[in-house]
This record gives sequence, C-alpha cells and structure tokens, in this order.
Amino acid sequence: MDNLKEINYGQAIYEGCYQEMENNDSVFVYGLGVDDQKGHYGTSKDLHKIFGEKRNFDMPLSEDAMTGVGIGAALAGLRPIYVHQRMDFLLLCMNQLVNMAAKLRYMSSGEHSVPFVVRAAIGRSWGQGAQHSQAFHSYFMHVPGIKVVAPTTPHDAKGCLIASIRDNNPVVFVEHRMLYSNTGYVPNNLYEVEFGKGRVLIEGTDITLVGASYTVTDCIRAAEALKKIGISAEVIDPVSLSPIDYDLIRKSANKTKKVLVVDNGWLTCGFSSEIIADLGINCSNLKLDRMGYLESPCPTTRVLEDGFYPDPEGVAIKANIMCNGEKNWKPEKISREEINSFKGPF
Amino acid sequence: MDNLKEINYGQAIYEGCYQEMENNDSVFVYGLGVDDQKGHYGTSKDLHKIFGEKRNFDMPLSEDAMTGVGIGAALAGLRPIYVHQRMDFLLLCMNQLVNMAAKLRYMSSGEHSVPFVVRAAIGRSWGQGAQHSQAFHSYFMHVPGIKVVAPTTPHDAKGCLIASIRDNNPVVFVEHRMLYSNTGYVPNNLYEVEFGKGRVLIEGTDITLVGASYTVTDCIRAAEALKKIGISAEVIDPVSLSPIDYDLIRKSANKTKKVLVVDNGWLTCGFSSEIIADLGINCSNLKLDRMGYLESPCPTTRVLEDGFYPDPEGVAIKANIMCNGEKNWKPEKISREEINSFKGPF
Amino acid sequence: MKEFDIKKAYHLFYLIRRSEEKIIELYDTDKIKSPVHLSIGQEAIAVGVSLALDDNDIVFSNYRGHAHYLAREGNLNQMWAELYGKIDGSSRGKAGSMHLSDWSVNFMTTSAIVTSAIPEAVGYAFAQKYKNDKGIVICYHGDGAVDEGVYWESLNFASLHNLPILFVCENNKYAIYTHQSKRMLNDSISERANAFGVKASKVDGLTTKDFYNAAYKSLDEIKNGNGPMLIECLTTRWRDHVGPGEDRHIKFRSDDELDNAIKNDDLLRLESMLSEKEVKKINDEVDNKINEAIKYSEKSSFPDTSEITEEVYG
Amino acid sequence: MKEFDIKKAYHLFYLIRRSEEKIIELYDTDKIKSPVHLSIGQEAIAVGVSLALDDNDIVFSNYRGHAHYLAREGNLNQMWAELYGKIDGSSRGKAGSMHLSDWSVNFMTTSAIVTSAIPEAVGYAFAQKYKNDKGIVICYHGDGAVDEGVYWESLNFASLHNLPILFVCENNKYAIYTHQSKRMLNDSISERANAFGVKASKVDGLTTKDFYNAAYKSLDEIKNGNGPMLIECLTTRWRDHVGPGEDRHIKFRSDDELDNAIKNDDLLRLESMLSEKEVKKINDEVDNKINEAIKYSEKSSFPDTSEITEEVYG
Ligand SMILES: Cc1ncc(C[n+]2csc(CCOP(=O)(O)OP(=O)(O)O)c2C)c(N)n1
Ligand SMILES: Cc1ncc(C[n+]2csc(CCOP(=O)(O)OP(=O)(O)O)c2C)c(N)n1
Ligand SMILES: [Mg+2]
Ligand SMILES: [Mg+2]
Repeated sequence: MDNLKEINYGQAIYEGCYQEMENNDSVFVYGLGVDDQKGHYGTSKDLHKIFGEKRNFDMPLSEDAMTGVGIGAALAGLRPIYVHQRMDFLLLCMNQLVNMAAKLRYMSSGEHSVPFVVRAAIGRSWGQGAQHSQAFHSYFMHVPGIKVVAPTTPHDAKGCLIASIRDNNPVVFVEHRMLYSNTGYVPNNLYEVEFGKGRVLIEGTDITLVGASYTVTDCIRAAEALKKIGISAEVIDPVSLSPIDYDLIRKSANKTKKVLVVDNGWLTCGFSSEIIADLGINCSNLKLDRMGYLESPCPTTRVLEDGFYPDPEGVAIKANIMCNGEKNWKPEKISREEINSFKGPF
Repeated sequence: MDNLKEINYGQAIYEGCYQEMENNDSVFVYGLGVDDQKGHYGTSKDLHKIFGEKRNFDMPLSEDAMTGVGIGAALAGLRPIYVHQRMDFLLLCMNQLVNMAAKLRYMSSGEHSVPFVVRAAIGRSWGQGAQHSQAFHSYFMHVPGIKVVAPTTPHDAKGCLIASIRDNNPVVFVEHRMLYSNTGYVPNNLYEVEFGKGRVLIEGTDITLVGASYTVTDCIRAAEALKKIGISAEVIDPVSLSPIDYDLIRKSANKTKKVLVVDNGWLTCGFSSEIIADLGINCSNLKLDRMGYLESPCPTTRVLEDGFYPDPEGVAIKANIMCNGEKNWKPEKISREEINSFKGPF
Repeated sequence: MKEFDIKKAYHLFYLIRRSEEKIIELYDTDKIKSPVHLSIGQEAIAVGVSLALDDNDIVFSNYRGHAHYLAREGNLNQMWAELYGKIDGSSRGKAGSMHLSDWSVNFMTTSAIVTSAIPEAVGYAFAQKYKNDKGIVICYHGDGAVDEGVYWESLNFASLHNLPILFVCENNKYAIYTHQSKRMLNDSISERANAFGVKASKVDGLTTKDFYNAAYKSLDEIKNGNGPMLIECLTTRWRDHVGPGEDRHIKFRSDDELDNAIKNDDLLRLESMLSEKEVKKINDEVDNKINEAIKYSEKSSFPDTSEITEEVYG
Repeated sequence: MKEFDIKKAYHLFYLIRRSEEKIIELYDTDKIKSPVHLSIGQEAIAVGVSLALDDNDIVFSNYRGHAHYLAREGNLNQMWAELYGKIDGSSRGKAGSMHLSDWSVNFMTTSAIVTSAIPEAVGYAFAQKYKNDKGIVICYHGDGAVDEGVYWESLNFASLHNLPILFVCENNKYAIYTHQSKRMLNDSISERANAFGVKASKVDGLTTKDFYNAAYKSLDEIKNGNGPMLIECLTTRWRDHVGPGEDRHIKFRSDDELDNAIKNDDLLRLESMLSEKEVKKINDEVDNKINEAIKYSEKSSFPDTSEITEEVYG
C-alpha cells in the first residue's frame, strides 16, 4: 500500500494533471479562474506558479473562441486542457466541439488529430437554478469523433484524466461538484484508466443499477438500502460514456433480468435512453426502467431542487417495485453529507 | 376537393407562413438570405415585397445573437420565425435556445412566454460533407421547455408551421432538403396540425417502421418493397418529436411485436434510442432494432455519402431479417428521384 | 431635463444598500440557499440610471440584479420571498436571486450565463420599434460581458437597425477575480462600441448624479432616434464576487483600490445633502419596509413539489 | 524586402484562374458532386499574400479555399482527385472542395461553417509562440466572417497574447448576396479590428503587387513581435457564391460593379509585364499540369464503403 494514498476526487484530478504536466511540456491548462486562489476546486491551484503562466492561464469570457484556440493548439501538437466551471457553458462551444473538434480528423482523413481535453463541472446544490445545473454528456455521446468520460471515484478521476490527456481525440471530461469531496485510494504513479471499460462496483443478482457520474453514488446508496430488505442489487459505473461498455451492462442485465438506469440528466434522448435501447435490442425478457432529472428546468428553491434530481431513496423505491411490485416500502432517509454540508455561496 | 390543391412541401411552408403573416401582424420572418431571389427554397420568397422589409429581412451572420433577438422580440409579444439554411448552424445557437428560450417561462414561473419558431433545414445530397449534413432534433427533444416538429408531408408542413407560429413556446421546425419537392394535397385554409399526435401512414401487421423527417419516406418505400414479399409493414410518422406520441407507437408495437426505428441522425442518445427505450420499458416481448447515420461524420464523396445515410433497401433488408431471419434477400433497387435529380450546386 | 431628485436618489440608494446588508446579515442562517451577487459599491449606477427612466422603459439585467430591480421600485416583498424560495416570491422560488424578473415594473429578465440576456434586450428594442412603442430598453451588464462575441453581434445588430436601447456597462474592472487587463489588451470598451456604431461614453464621475446625467443625455438622444448608446460606468464592487463575504483575503486587488472606493461612497455624499430629519425619515421607512419584507418571506410557504413540472410550457 | 516576382505571380495567378475555369467547364458532367466556391476575381489576394510568405508559415482558410491552396503550391493532382471524391485526393474524398487540407504545405484546415476555423488559427499561433516556433499563421476569411462574434473573441485573444498571426480579410462586399451595408452600419472592419488591438490596414489597390506589399509589411511587423495584424483586401467575386455559374440574373449587384472589376483583371496586367514567350511557356506548363491532374483524378478509384467509418478516431 506504499504506492497508494487516500485523497479526494478534486485532489486526484489535480495530481493527474500535475504529473502529466511534469511528464509532458505540451500539456497546458486554461479556463476562467484556473489560476485564481481557488484554482477550480483546487484542481488547478498554483499550477502557474509551478509550470509558469504559459501553462496555466486565465482567459477572457470567450468560451466559443477559446474552444477553437484549444483545437488549434492541439492541431499544432500541444495537449490543451480547457476547464469549465459549469457544463452549462459548453452550450456556447457546441459549434467548435461538434462541427470542428469532432470532425477535423475525419475531414483530413487522419492527417489531423485533436488531442484536446475539455473538463466540465456539473452543478447541483445551493440553488444553482435553471442555468447552472445541467449535464449534457448525451450531447457528446451522440456525436462520433469525440469521447466522453465521467469518472466517479478518485482513482478513476486521476486515471481518466491522464488517459484523456494522452488520447489523440477530443475528450469531454465530466466532473460533478458533489464528487470533489469523495475520498478513495489513489496510486501515486502515472496510470491510465482505459476508455470503454465500465466497472461493477457492487455485485448483485436481483437487479442492475446503472448510474452516470454522481448518480452512481445514488445507486450505491440505494443498493445498501435494498440489501437491508434482501434485494441484491448490482451497481455499474460505466466510467467512460463514449465509448461505452455495452457488454458489461448486457452481461449484468442477462444475469439480473432487471435494469434501472439512473441518469444525471434528462431522460429523453439521453444516456438512459441509450442504455435501455441497447438492452431492448440486444437482450430479451428484461424489465427495464429509468430515472433522471424531472421534465422541467431545474428550479432554484431547495424544496423543489431536491425533488428535481434523483435521490437514493427514489432509486431504492423504484428498484424494489421492479423486484417485488411492492409500492409502499420506503427506505430510511439516506443522508448525503456532501449535499447537506455544501453551502455555496457559489 | 375545392378546398384542396396539390402543392409541394416548400410551397406548403410558404403558404402557411404567408397566411399566418396576413392573419397576424406580429409574425415576422428573418434569417440569412430569406429576402433574396431564392427565398430559402421559395418558402419566404418575396414576403418582404408583400409585407414590408420589417417583416421579412436578412441579417448579419450572427446566429447566436439573432436567436436572442428572436427570443427578446417574442418576450415583447411578437412571433418571430427564424429560418436557418442548415441545421448545423443551430450549434451556434445552443446557448440561446437551451439556456434562454427553453427556460424563460419556467424561471419567471409563467410570466414570460417565448412564441418563437426556429426553422432549420437538414442537408443531404450533393457532397454536403461533415458540416452541412447533420440533424440535431434529439438535442432539442432532450430539453424540457422547447418543442420539436418534423413534418414530412405538405399537409403537415403547412399545418405544423401554423401551429408552431401560434404556439406560446419555442418550437424547432425541422425541414429536410429532400422533402421540399414532395407533393401532396393541402387545404387552402388556415389549419393547425396538433402537436404530440403521430400518424399511421401505412397500416400493417408484421412490423412497425418508425421514421423521423425524411427517413419516413425511406420507411414508406421499404414498406412497398416488403409488401412484394408478403410482409405487411406499418409505417409511422411521428410528425411531432417533442411532445411525441408514444401511445401510437406503443399500440403499433403491441400489434406487430417488431419495431424498426429509422432515424435521420446518429443512433447514440438519439431519437431511435428514445423510441426504443420507451418501448423497452412499456411493452414486452418485442423485437427491436434501429438504423440511422453510420457512426462517423458525413463523408463528402458520393459513394461514401450514399452508404452513410440509411436508405429504403437497407430498411427493407433489416425489416425482413427481423420478420423472417432471412439474410440474403435484397429488394430491387429503389429509386429516389429527389436525390438523383438534385444537383446542387449548393 | 428633469432635475436630479436627491431625496429619491438617497431613498433608493439606501434601500439597495440596506437590502444587501440584510442579506449579508441573514446569509449565515441558510434561509437563502442560493448564490447571491451583491451590488454594494455599485448602487450609484442603478440609482442614477433609474431616475432618468420613464415608466415604460424596459430593463434587462443579469445575476447581479438586486440594485437594478430595487432602483426600478420593484416589489420588495416579492424579491425577498424569492430569495427565500417561497411561493410569494416573484417567481414562486423558481428563479431565486440570479433570475429576478417582474413584468409589473418592466423588469424583464436576468440571466446567469454572462451576456446571454443582451441579445434579448436588443430583440426587445427591435420589437419596440416594430410596434412603434415608446419605451427604451436599458441593458445592464458588466465589463466581463463584453468579452463574449455575442455582445458584439448584439451591438452590431442594434446599430444596424438603429434600435432604441441604452447599454449600461458597469465596469467594476473585474470578472470575478480577473482584471480587465487580463482579458483585453487595452482599456477600450467604449472605443470598441464606437467602432461598432454604438455611440459610447465613459462616465467616471462615480456619483449617482453623474450617472443620472449621462443616462439622461443618452436616453434623450435615443428618443430622438439617434440610435443605440452605451455608457461605460466606472465603479467598484465592495464585496466578494458571489456570496455575502469580503474578498480581501484573495488578494487579487490592492486594499487601496477598495479603500478608495469605500471612502468615496456616494451614499454618504447624498446623505450630507439632506437634513438629518429627512435622512432619518427615509432610513426608518426603508428599514421598516425591509423588516416587513423579511417577515413576509418568513411567513410565506415553500412551494409544493408538484410545482416542479409546472410552467415548463405555456 | 524581397522583390515581387512577376513571373511567379503570373504563374500562380494563371494556375488558379485556369483551375477554376476547368471546374466550370467540367461541372456539368457531375464528376464533382459537391458545392464549389470559386475564387475567380479574388486570385490577386492569395497570390500576393502567398508570395510574401515563408515556407514555415501556416495557412488557415475557408470553403473558398482553392486559390489559397494553389497559391501555396499545394499538390494539384491531389486537389483535383479530392474534388472528384477519389482515394488519391488529399483526404481520400472525405473532404471535397469545402474542406481542403494538406499538411505537407502547411495548409491546415478549411471550414464550411463561416468563421469557425478562425479561433483555430489563433490557437495555432498561440502554439507557435508556446513552442518558440518561427512560422506565422495566415488566416484568410471573408467580410461576412467578421459578423460572427467569435471573430471578435478571436481577435481579442490574439491581441491580448500578442500572437504571430496575420488576418487576411477578403472583402468582396458580399456574404452570398447580402451587401456589407446590410450587415453593418458603417464600412468599419479595419476600425473595429484596431479597437480590438489588431493593427489593421485597408488595401484597395486591387493588384497582386499591392497585396504582396501589404502582406510583406505586416508579416515583417509580426516577425518583430508587433503582434497580430489584419489586412482588409478589397476585391470582387466574379461568379456566383457557390457553383460554376454567374449571378447577374440575381440582380443583387449592378452589372457595372462586376464589369469594372473584370476590366481591372490583374491577370492581364501581369501578363502585359511579361514577354509573349514567357507567358506562353507558363501557360503551356500550367495547362499541362491541369490536364494531367484531371487525368490523374479520372483514373483514381472511389473509396470503398468500408472507409466510411475509418479515421473517426485517432
Ligand atoms: C458564459 C459564462 N461564462 C462564465 C460564467 C462564470 N461567471 C459568472 S459571473 C462572471 C464574471 C462576469 O463579470 P462581469 O461581466 O464584469 O460582471 P460582474 O460580476 O463584475 O458584475 C463569470 C466569469 C458565466 N456565468 N457565464
Ligand atoms: C455560421 C454560418 N452561417 C451561415 C453560413 C452560410 N454561408 C455560407 S458562405 C456565406 C457567406 C460568407 O460570406 P463571406 O465571409 O464574405 O465570404 P465569401 O463567401 O464572400 O468569400 C454564408 C452566409 C455558413 N456556412 N456558416
Ligand atoms: Mg465586472
Ligand atoms: Mg464576402
């Protein structure tokens, strides 16, 4: 265990970034506020002091052009990492990401490559409201030529970031605000987490729960509650959303015959549609269902916000219904300390 | 039949627009080239001569701001129609459409409404390449607060456009270039095609084919080919993609027990995922499959472009496999005059 | 030109200042569970501009919108209830601090995505012209907002169509902790606007009256059909970018910079122009109103979760 | 300053002109099944600028890129095969006319979404500075491109970081059929760029040599670390926006406008500066090369459909 230490998700991102910057001069980090005192939840803190301002710098509020700047720098052989405080801001970059980054290799028949990492924090908690709460991983899953990862553990955060930096394609790296404080054991060395491989976090036989980013933790907590009433839930963390490990999910589905997909986003044409569609096509006799954001923008006031997002109780209740048809059971209140303790003010 | 005339899809859009402009002074049309000699495939031709330049005008190449301008005008009670030559350009407008148009009503708890129509042509044919060939209906289906329609017949084109203009919400109106020359009978009067209702275009008992926009015509042609070998395919045109008529599709699926969804777009997290996921959840014992763009950007050269898009033969072959498991059958070549005769140069 | 009303200016200024201070006072109780972007230090702009407006003028703002709303004499009870996330809030708690809007005082909309409501303001001005309506659109924004390309697209369209809109740039020199000089080579917002056909002037008097004068003059020009205008108002944010705190510990600006601004507080200047009695009367009235608003908000209920999916479509 | 090479200028100019004319000649055969945006009438800019470049300078262009590519002495065979959609095309038919790119001559990328490759050009210039590499980035674009906000974001970043990039605005006054005056209040592209910290000059000499001189001077400044520059080059498109045809019938501009430009054809001027023999030699050489390229393209095969999903990821 000498080679491991316990750190949190934010620290793991920092470490992966730091080590890869040390390893490769072509890697640089930019984004609004990356070089300020907070350093994007600590993930880029003081990197400019260590590697120089050239390699960790702030920028004008110009998300669209700055995406193109990253792509252009990548064409020139650098490995830029563009950090976004909110994934909602990626809507300003869609043209560059989808029409340019995802296409340049193909249009040049392989002459160009775009080794470009776009880190985007997903919001929730503390009254973020309609414009600071969205997750658009499905938008990038939809488009060939771009990869998407959404690690949930510190181990995967570090390994996925390193793999993203080394990848020769544009990668959208999704990080949920409520995960930054998640702790776990992380190897000290440089390592890559392979894209396209998911993980079975909890093995089970009665039902498969599949999350995406933060909702994986909802699934884990739901599985614990379900265990108490004798339901054995298997929890899958896809880690990489594009490419996605369909095989792993299918295998689990064929075993449990019941799959509940819990997305950290809206349902329609989303991650949950994709997983369920794949199972509907490739497996048979499954009971399938899904949960995610309610079908509205995210409301600001806490009572409504709490109802808007999926939660572990809701996941457990739905899973129990799928397993037993039992509609009246409710688990004890499941506390989510990372949400309760988060007080903004941002 | 006095009340009907045979016109094409483009003319039907023109007529709906013209009549509603006559009917309501608040309606105006803008977009790149809408007042030029071509008038966006004739759909806005000379409207400025009839209604004044104020109500049909060209604009700077500023898709992002001009979307906001439409939203702002809608807030003020006008009913703008913004015409895009290519849906690919909507990627420049995602922030305004998703973060603003779709949210303003909700954030004001119903005080604001945004009666804003965004017409977007989908490309294909004549070497459009990677950036002029995409369809993003799934992006808008994904987001609550915005509606999506994709009519395929002249009748529905006119009626959906009128309904879109009168709707108090933002509506993305999807029109495929290969449909403009489609002819059909269209009522002379002003009428609305109701959102959220699909149509069974061909009744059948063996398999259900569901298209989206232009691929509905692929489904119809495939159904004709299948008929010749004794397969009775039911063809569904959803018309409205958000809201979508899940009931109609489920009903058909429960009858035929086999559903092939043919999207005019990529598969992952797309329209096809959504339809199949809904069926996977709400029906049982179905054989499900899907087709759409291949998993790449669209290549320019014709031989590759032809393979990139779904076609009626491919649909028929897959449907036959789903019905009979028969892998070697091929229908006779199905001609698509609208594609063959289209010679650009744009 | 109608005369600058010192009493009213003081009233509004004090109302904004005290409201923001109340938020600071209360924030620790977690009754306001959402980000707040305070206007303390920048009130003079909102007050000066608002005093120059007509009733039918229309305001677009951003997440830092409390001052703009209150200077427009928006409903204090509803604003507070909105901060509390209650059903008597102007948007039943769905908006919160970042998305205030209130049709009854022509306070249109505020976006938390920087620059995003600016083309809307231009579109509204387009509609005013289209409908031959009288009101001028006021579009408040920060110095950071001009970094975004859509800002220039918006100005370009506004000047091309000669629209009745006044852009009010609150230049507090920072976007969060990033100084303007880290975002643009030269201090050239007004120059850029002029090149885009929007007549711009820089107002660095820092007093409410200066902003009033500048706004009044610009509005007059716009009324006479002389197209869109911009006033770039120099100012200083006293508190942290977001939340109730201070930000000296972050050391992104010198203490002097802040201290000078605080020394120049126009609230004191306005106060000094009134009698003690006048001041006391206004202060008492405002303090009362704020206390009432807080009581009102405390009493109001939270919305029911069934409301989550309401008002998505119209 | 290295002298303007008339012979080379004529050679490149003639090569572009004849290539475009060949496309017109052949277009009806439907061998080129994709949109083409011809540069006829605008060649002088590409030729003038390219003659001023060093080998290690890097070019970004747009869908109207044939002239930029050929003036850079790109591979004619590969370009033609690309138009034909064949495997010997520079991108095996995946790009077509609108997306030419060729690493071997530092011809980077061309986008069909207006303005979309401009921030890329700036990013490339950023990388040049980052890596201490010598080449300057040349970014060609139309007058329509400056309407987009991302253009101004790009210029802002380029000037903020003092990047080695030359923007070349080919101002043919139209975006498709829309005159500049329908898109911006004043004819102020250069003025706007200056306000954004990018030193701009307007070049309306219309001759290849004028563009050469302007480019040369600007490149020299950039080499000396004097930051990004813009030359706004006035020019006229002779043919329709897209396709092989003319556009007089559309009547969006006066016949005079076009006729004057055609009368001023710099190809004739350059020709007149050479001996008949010299001209003939160049013409023959170029005509031959083009014929060879067409033969080459005719012979080349179409890609196999298995290639559709290749080269999506690297
Ligand atoms: C498009 C976008 N980018 C980034 C942010 C994050 N952000 C919120 S406020 C802000 C600073 C804006 O500065 P300025 O316009 O000067 O307004 P101020 O806060 O100083 O009043 C930033 C960067 C955002 N909300 N939207
Ligand atoms: C973002 C975007 N909007 C609109 C179009 C459609 N379009 C293609 S070329 C063009 C005109 C561009 O004009 P300009 O930049 O002056 O270049 P030119 O064609 O005159 O060389 C337009 C509007 C596009 N391709 N991309
Ligand atoms: Mg500021
Ligand atoms: Mg032009």
